[in-house]
Amino acid sequence: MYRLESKTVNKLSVMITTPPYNNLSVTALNYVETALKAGVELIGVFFYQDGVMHANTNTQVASDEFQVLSHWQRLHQEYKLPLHLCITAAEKRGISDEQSTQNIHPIFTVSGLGELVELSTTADRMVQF
Amino acid sequence: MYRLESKTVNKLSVMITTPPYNNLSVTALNYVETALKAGVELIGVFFYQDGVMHANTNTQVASDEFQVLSHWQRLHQEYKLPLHLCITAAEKRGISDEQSTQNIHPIFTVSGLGELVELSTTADRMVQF
Amino acid sequence: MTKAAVKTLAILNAKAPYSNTAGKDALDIALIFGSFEQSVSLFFQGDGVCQLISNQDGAIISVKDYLKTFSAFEFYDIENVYACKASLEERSLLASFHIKEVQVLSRKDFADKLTLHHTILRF
Amino acid sequence: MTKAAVKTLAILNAKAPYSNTAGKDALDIALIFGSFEQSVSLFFQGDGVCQLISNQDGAIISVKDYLKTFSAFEFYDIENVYACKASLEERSLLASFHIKEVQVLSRKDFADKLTLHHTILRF
Amino acid sequence: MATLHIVRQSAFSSNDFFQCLQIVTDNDVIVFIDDGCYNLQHSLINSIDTNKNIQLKVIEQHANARAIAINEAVFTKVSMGDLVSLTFENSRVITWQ
Amino acid sequence: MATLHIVRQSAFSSNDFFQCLQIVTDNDVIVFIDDGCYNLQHSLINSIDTNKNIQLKVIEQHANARAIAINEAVFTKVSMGDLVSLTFENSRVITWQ
Repeated sequence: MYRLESKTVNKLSVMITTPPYNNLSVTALNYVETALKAGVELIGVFFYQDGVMHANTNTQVASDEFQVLSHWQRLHQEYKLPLHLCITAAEKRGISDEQSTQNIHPIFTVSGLGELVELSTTADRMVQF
Repeated sequence: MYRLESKTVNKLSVMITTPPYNNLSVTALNYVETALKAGVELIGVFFYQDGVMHANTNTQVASDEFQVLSHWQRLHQEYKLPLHLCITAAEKRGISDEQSTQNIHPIFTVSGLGELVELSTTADRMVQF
Repeated sequence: MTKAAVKTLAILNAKAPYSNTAGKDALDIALIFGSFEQSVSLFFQGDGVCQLISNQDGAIISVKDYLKTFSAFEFYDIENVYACKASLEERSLLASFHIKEVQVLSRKDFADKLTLHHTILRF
Repeated sequence: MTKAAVKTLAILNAKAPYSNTAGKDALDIALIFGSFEQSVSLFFQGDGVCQLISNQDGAIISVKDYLKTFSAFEFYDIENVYACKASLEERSLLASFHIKEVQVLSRKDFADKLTLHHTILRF
Repeated sequence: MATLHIVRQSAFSSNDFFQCLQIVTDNDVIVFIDDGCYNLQHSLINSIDTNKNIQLKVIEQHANARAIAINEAVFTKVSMGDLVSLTFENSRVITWQ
Repeated sequence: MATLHIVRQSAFSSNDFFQCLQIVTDNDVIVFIDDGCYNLQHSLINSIDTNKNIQLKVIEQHANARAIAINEAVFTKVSMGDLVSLTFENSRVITWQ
């Protein structure tokens, strides 16, 4: 397995804009997991545009299809990976943190674009998927 | 305003595949309303792919933006327009008719692709948006 | 054709498999029409022709491979499967398909076959 | 540039306005960076250049016209706005823009300016 | 037996309109709507065989919103009502999106 | 100061890869992933100036899934681990999707 040689420039942040029912998201997840296993310091994943749909607890995926959310859950637990949800983008897509309709998976942190500023200024590289 | 001359070939069905936060949906809505006002017999609108997101009651739209859902509601009431939701596509996008998480607006009929067969074989024209 | 005539559906597939759900969404419609014994024809144009090519394997990239379901066309009496020759050539693709029903048509024949249908959905 | 240097963001706009939310989503990021006093530059390439053209009016098609917000760039200290000359010419578009900050750059200058930035997001 | 083609995408960004032109047949009607209006400036327009009697139309409001000039020698301005009418005046509809 | 270009779309369908090539600079790295793998067969590859020392790479699994042959004289096969590595070996990343 690949391991980073230099430890001086290895802070990474990732933006995800594609929905979970799309194979492009599997690629993004695979990239994120590979980076984590290689010892990259992944300071956070920011979910924007259709990417926010990853956080929806109401989503039903057929049991024989790729369970994207359960993989995020695993990475969140194993690596304490911060998962930031752009709440403005989420609300447009029926995802809400209001008490009556709460449907955001607890592994996600409700965030705004201010968090993106933080991620992009702190990380050495930001990669968009 | 345009009115259909011939009444012999005027059964229409429409498929909507674009999400409500996208201006392409305004075009579709505009087409549907224009057809209804012209006296076209619009036998039903079928929501498929990202189009199913029109039915989500949890969606929050800023008050100064176009309220797509309220327009569907108006057309549904004024013209008894049948609005069919592909439930398989909906479930992939966090829209569900299960009691605990019910978030489908009541103007929509929970349907499957069998309904599409009915719409396409009954209508003289099916138009995809 | 008169109003009472049997309506036929053509599905025009325009996207490559895997990266999005377009091909799968189109296939689901085709199979439903087949199971209701409604006439349905499948057309592949542009990157859509990539759905027909042999030796693909979605499992490598964790896709549940809907292309394997194409082998059920016979069971559903879906016999009309057309590929655009120009699209294949533009992509330097050999006419080696993973199902046997595929007919490769010239641009004009492809257009003529397509426009025999009443309803055309494109994915 | 060393690790401790100030990080700068470039947003590369590639889509026409209105039909989708890409332009608006990019603008929201630009304004947040501006309001946090972070350096942000805007680049327009391909159909993205259509976002800059004068005399557009989203109200005609019921879009809340985010293009009008471009006039707030000055307030947010967003001074670096670049349009790709080749993209404008390919579309037969006159360099008549609805904001005054736009600099039209040759392909090479556009690339050179873009790659001065640490982070590049494309919408 | 003509076909109504509804073109919604810019040919500068995607190849949908190119594919449409591969299929377009004598006496067909092409209506540019949404981002399809950008095609009014695209060189593919010149590739259309004028002997085929293809009608080129554009929804005026969609072009106006985008500040796209309509050359009325080539394109006919239409309304949404006209598009509804064309739906039934032609034998079938293909949406290129 | 090189840039890593991650290309995710087929140039047969969209103009993203064309736009990438407008910007690509000496010593940049282009990695084809997802539907970007279809670009291995696209004529735009031949338009890349060989004097610019542009490295062309492809994620092997993404090409294999699509039954796309890799001409190793032109393209280097890479893994997802290599893509992570390239992220830090280059100064910045642009995703063309």
